[in-house]
Amino acid sequence: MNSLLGQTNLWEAFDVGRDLFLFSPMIAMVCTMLLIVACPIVIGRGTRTISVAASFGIAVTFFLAWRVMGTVGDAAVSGFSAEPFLGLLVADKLSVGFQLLLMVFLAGVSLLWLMGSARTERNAPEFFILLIGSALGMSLMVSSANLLTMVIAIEMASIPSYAIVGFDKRDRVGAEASLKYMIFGAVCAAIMLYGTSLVYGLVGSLSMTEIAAFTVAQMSGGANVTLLGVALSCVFVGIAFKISAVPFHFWCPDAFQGAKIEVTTWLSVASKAAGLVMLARFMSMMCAAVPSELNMNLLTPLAWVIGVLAAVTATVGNFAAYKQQSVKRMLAYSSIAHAGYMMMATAVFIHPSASGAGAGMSAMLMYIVIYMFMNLCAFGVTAMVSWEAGTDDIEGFNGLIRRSPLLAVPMVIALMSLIGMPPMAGFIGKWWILVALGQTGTLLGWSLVVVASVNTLISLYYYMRIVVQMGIRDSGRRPAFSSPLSGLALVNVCAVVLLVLFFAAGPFKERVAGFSTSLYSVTVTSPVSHESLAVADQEAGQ
Amino acid sequence: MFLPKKLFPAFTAASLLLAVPALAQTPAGVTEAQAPGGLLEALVFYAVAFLVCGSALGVCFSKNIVRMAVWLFVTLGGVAMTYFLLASNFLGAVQLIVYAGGTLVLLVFGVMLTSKSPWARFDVPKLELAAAAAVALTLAVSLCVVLMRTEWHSAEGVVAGATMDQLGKTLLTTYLVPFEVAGVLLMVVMVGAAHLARQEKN
Amino acid sequence: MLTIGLTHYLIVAVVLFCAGLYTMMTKRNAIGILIGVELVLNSATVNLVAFDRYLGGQKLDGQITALFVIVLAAAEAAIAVGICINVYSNLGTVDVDRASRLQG
Amino acid sequence: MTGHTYEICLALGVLSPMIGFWLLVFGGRVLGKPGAGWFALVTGMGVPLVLATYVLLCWLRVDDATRAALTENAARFHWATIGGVSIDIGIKLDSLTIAMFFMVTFIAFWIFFFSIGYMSGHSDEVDGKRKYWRFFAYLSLFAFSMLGLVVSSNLLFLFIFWELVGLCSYLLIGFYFHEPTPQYAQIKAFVTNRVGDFGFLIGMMLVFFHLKTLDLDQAAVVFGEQYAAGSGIFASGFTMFGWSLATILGIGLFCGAMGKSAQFPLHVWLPDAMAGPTPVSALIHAATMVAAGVYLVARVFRLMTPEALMFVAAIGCITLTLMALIALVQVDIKKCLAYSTLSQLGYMIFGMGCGAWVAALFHLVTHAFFKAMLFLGSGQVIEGCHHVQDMRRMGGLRKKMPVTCWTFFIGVLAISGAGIAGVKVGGAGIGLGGFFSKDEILAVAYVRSHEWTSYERVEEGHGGGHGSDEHASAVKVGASRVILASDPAHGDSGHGSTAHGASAHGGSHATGKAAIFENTPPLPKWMFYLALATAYITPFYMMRAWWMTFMGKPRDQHVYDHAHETPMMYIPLAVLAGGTAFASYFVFRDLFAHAAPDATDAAMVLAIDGTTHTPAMSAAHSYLVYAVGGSFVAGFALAIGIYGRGLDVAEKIKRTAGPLHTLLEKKYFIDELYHLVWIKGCLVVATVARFFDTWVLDLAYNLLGSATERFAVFIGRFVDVHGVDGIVNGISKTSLDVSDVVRSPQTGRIRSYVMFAAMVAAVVILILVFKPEPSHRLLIPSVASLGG
Repeated sequence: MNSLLGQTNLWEAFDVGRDLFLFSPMIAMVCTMLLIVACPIVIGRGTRTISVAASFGIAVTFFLAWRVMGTVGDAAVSGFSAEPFLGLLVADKLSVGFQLLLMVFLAGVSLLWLMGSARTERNAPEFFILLIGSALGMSLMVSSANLLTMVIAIEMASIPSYAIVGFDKRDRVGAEASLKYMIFGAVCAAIMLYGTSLVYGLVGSLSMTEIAAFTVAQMSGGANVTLLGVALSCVFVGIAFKISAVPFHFWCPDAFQGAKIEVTTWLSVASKAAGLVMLARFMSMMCAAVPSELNMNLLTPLAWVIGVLAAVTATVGNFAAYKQQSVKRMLAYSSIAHAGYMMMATAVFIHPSASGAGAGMSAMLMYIVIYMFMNLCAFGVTAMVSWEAGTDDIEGFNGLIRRSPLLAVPMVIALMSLIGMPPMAGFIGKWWILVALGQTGTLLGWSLVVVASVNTLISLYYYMRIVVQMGIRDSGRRPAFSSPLSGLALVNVCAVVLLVLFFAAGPFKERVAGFSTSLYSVTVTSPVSHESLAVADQEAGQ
Repeated sequence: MFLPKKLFPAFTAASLLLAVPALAQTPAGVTEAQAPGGLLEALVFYAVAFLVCGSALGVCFSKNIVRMAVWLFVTLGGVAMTYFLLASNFLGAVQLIVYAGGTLVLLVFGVMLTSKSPWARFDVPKLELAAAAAVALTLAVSLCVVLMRTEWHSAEGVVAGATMDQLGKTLLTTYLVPFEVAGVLLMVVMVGAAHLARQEKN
Repeated sequence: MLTIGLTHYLIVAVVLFCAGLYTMMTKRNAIGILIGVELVLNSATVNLVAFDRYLGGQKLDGQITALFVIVLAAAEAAIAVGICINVYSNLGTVDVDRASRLQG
Repeated sequence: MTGHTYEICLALGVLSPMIGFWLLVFGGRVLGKPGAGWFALVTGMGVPLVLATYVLLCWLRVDDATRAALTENAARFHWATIGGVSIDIGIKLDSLTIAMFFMVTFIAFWIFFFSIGYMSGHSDEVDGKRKYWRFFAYLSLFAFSMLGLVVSSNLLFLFIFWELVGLCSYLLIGFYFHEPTPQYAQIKAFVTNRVGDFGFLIGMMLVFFHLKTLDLDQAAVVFGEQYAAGSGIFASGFTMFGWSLATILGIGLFCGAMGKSAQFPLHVWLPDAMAGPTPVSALIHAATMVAAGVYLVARVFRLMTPEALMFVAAIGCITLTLMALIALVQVDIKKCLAYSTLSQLGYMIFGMGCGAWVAALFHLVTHAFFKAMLFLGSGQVIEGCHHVQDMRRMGGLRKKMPVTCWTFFIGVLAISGAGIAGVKVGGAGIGLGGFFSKDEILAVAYVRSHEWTSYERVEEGHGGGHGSDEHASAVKVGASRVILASDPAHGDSGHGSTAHGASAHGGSHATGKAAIFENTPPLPKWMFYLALATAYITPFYMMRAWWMTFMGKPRDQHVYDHAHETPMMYIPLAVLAGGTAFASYFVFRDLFAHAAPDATDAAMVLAIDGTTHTPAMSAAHSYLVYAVGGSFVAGFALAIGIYGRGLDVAEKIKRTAGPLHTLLEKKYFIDELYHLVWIKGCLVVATVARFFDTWVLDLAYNLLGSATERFAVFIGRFVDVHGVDGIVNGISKTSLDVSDVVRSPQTGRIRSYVMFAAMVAAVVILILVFKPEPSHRLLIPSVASLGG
């Protein structure tokens, strides 16, 4: 980015009104937080008051995101000057679409919280501020186009998350979970920052486009890229922490088990999704920096690293879920596994061969959407079961099919979807990822297809355990469940959405694919010379 | 621990003393020579580097938390001095005021609030220490090797330090967005930390 | 040796980084781990400022980034201390090795 | 009937059980005990049966041109576009679909009927009432899935229904889930099927990427074109185990069939699936779902290269032989039938592999009739004897349950291929079910193994000799042809057979087809002889089962006293016995033969319609016919000879045979082998992983003690594992062990997490820094040949 020190009137360089509009959803989130801060002073800190304020804020944010969605075209729209926020933030369909999704999910999680923990919790303002704060962080994560904003966004998303994991101060386990989450997060963030500083030294800038261009130029120029590799690895640690990729997944099961289930729901989807989208943006910028398709194999090592990591992540997640007694923990491991699947898709859109350009990207985005609904559904049911049973152990599901069919049926649908069984949307998600992997036509792609398929087979077991448990008759006849109506509505709507997404997969896919197009329209002025490319080609051929 | 414990207050004093020549060397930071060099700079640098590295190792090898905090304070002071050496006066001041004066104090509060006896020790198995040392040493060696091998893209040499004026302008123009986000972050952190640390009235 | 260059500062940063890493791995006190994190963050800032000085030209990106790092460190420390206090009041200790009920 | 009425009827037929399912789920309790069953009978199968009959009658009335037009113009609805390939929902409207649809609905209808009676006997359950409607809900869901599978025009949707069918099978096998056996069995079935589906998925993706379509018809056309042009999938140059990518495509798809149709390495689940209720065994594990694998092979037949078909034939041949041998020693009546099912499925798959497309499907239908009937008969026996399944405790039941006895006998005759060779009445041969279908498979196998070279010559000079060949063909085999010829609408148009279809089909695919035809090697002779020999074994074990159950003297007076039969249950038996007797004369053979030409684009289809025979071959077939036709006599005689006077002779033989008997009784130790491979193999991996883990992580904690302890635990577990048997235990235990390994870093101590992560980071950085060459030379070349 250009330093604007020499300019006399900085504000003439960009259209402030337009930029404020483009980023209005985030501004709305900030205003919501301020509103919630003001509420206790002006009206009162009752849960009802606060939740009304929060829902109002969420609705406004959703509405604004909807409006912005209509105006951003296919191309990445930048804010403030020719470059978005001077290259710090971008607003494109991807980021705005993610914000829309996030608001839907936020509403679902808030509803869950109001049904559950809110009944004994008196600190609604704090909870909502932290929740919306982390949502803001996630929105920033998907919009950032600069390593500095990326770091700040990750912190913005993480720090409130640490606090809400241990939000209930009477909860020993929650305290322990938040401690572990915080320590692991702080360590990863510190390492990421160290990497960032090295990147700055090498590239002379933190703009992702420039980093990408520099990387590609170095690689094609045959320069020694060791330090760049080290630096980017360190940066990747921070991202991997958010995605909970192996071996940076350790926090995930502990924090998810210890947190209140609403919080687990929130983190298991939103924070991972944001991390994945961020990774996706980074990777697509890399792709965009490679000037011609022929040289895509420059990035092959990168794809292999991410691919192998993804494969390991999926496998570890699935295997570790096996012996879990706590359903929450089992779902935490399953979320690691699913992050692995999504990372696989990220690994391959580094190969935008003519037909498959953006296939991995849109597959991943679709999977995120589907994953959001299936996790909301599964966690919602688990939440209601655990409130009723007083434990989140799998035994709580005993005989659920008789005790509350309206909980059991959505759960079965969600689990089937998580497995990837056909009539649910999860199948479509997996199928599209497999297609994207296969379309690359590379050894990597096909190996990942095999790994993903085998993993689906493995995952069958532990998901089925819940199903079996629900069918098993209880020895003592326990009474029927009395779940809150809104909760039943929530999970059943999610289940229906899972079915609908399956049957309406065509339009759904087209819509999502639109989100990803903007990424590929980013053009990067690359300093790569043609001679160096020729060298790289020769070497790749050898 | 390779430094005698008794010496650490002395090191603290030395750090403050060393800050003086550092400050003197770059009075306002504007009119600095293109290639500062010479023996004086080298000497000051090595003193500061020794201070920083030594106190960082002191943090490593201290067994109790209070000592660690004190060593950290020395380290932070030393880092501030490196900033002065690098002609980043504003940053050095921020480091001293915010980091040493704020963050560290926060940590010390944490220490005081969370230990029955601040001198309590938690022993760690020897083998684990060895493993950690191995990892750290491996990283240190590899990083040093690679850093020394690397050719940096622009070797323009040393440039003039920035004025606070420039810093302030950049911060509030180019970096306005992160600046605001940091503000929001601090607000959220304030709410969260207050919630976590507050005594619940039952 | 006597001409102080970029690499000298970077090596100081490496020492800080590794010392921090070692601290994070070996301290059982949660706050001790945080102190290790602070060391690593400091190494990042030293790097940034040194790069800014030697390679940055007229740009101030490095220093600004370092400023943000300091802010982030403060924010993180604040919430971390809050969490530590919370843990302390629940578990009676901030020994991270004893906070191991969640496992497997 | 014009326009899209066919599709609408079929679609309604598919949807009706679905609606029934939902109504049962929400209203099953209200409907109560017999009500839910009757409701399921009407919505689940009654409506589809009526529609199927209507469609079938209409279809029979129209001529070939109309049929072709109907197939061509069948409605398609766009569902989604993936990677530039449009995927449509649609109904595959052709003779095969209609015949299968009718077969499934007809048989399922009577099995539903039977179930109403069968399940009402299970009133001793605590909540039997709820179970009752749940059972019918599952059955309806199954009906929906199976019918959906049959009508799907698209590989993806076929796969979706395929999975649904597997899910229903899972639910129904484990219907008595409070007992341990069904639970294991259901998981075993599910997992084994998923192993097969894994291959299916790979095959499907190859179709998708290389043929750029998932539509069954289009895929076949593209496949043929690519073959002719040597492009696309034939140009990849990728090989694995010496198979080209095109062959792998076929084998991958066949893997799915191997799972569902329980072919040799994946057959282990089917015998265990007998833990489910008997009507389920009859419907799913004998008549319909297991046949879906054969149906799939038939549908993707045109995507199979000769090598792939040879693989199919080999698997089928191995299955049919080995499973028949196991059936010899089974004493559980349902297990005996299960192994006989496996053997017969082997015949079908073998037939497919040989190219006996028509005959294999024909056998599928006849087998569905008689095996459903046999299973229902066994269900009647089991129900009547209060859940005694051991045939050694039965005997003499013919007096207590005469209808069951004699319908069962018809089934035995049918599966044994009983008929009167060489005699025709009114132009039709005399025989039951398997008499025609199995012998046709054998005849094709004979041609493929012994006369293949001469067959090629005949094919070239086909032109005029049509009529005379027809008359000169083998008498018995001719029987089915006569039915064909009796319908003037398609007596002549060459649709009935082989590679001739190509000439009728037009020139464009002919080259490709002919070339493949030339490349098709003769079948190894051993395959034919094994299949022939098994034809002698089948009657023996079936007669043995029948005799042990119904004839002789009661061996367990208690069981005998309780035995009874109920009309609710024997009416379906009688109906299906009628079906068994006449299925082979009915339109099925005709319809399959009509569908066959479509399947000749890429590979060859053989059907014994006379048109392919030289007089010399016909003569050879005549001997064959007598050889096979006599098999049932020999088998029956031997069985009655041994079991005619109780079990003494059998015991003696058993003692003499010793190890051989054990080998068969233990099912060749295949389960044990799986167990061994899984457990041992994975344990080795786990050991290595754990050793690493122990070495790296726990070194810090306490080196020797911990390691020793872990080692001891390991040894203990290792020994323990050997005490447990069964593949499911094996897999799950292994997985649990692996689970332990991957979770072992999750110690709960945050410091160890940090250390672990830092170690990984350190190793990565170490590699980055000290690797021998700069990373840009470490480029891994992309294997472009793998994908499209």
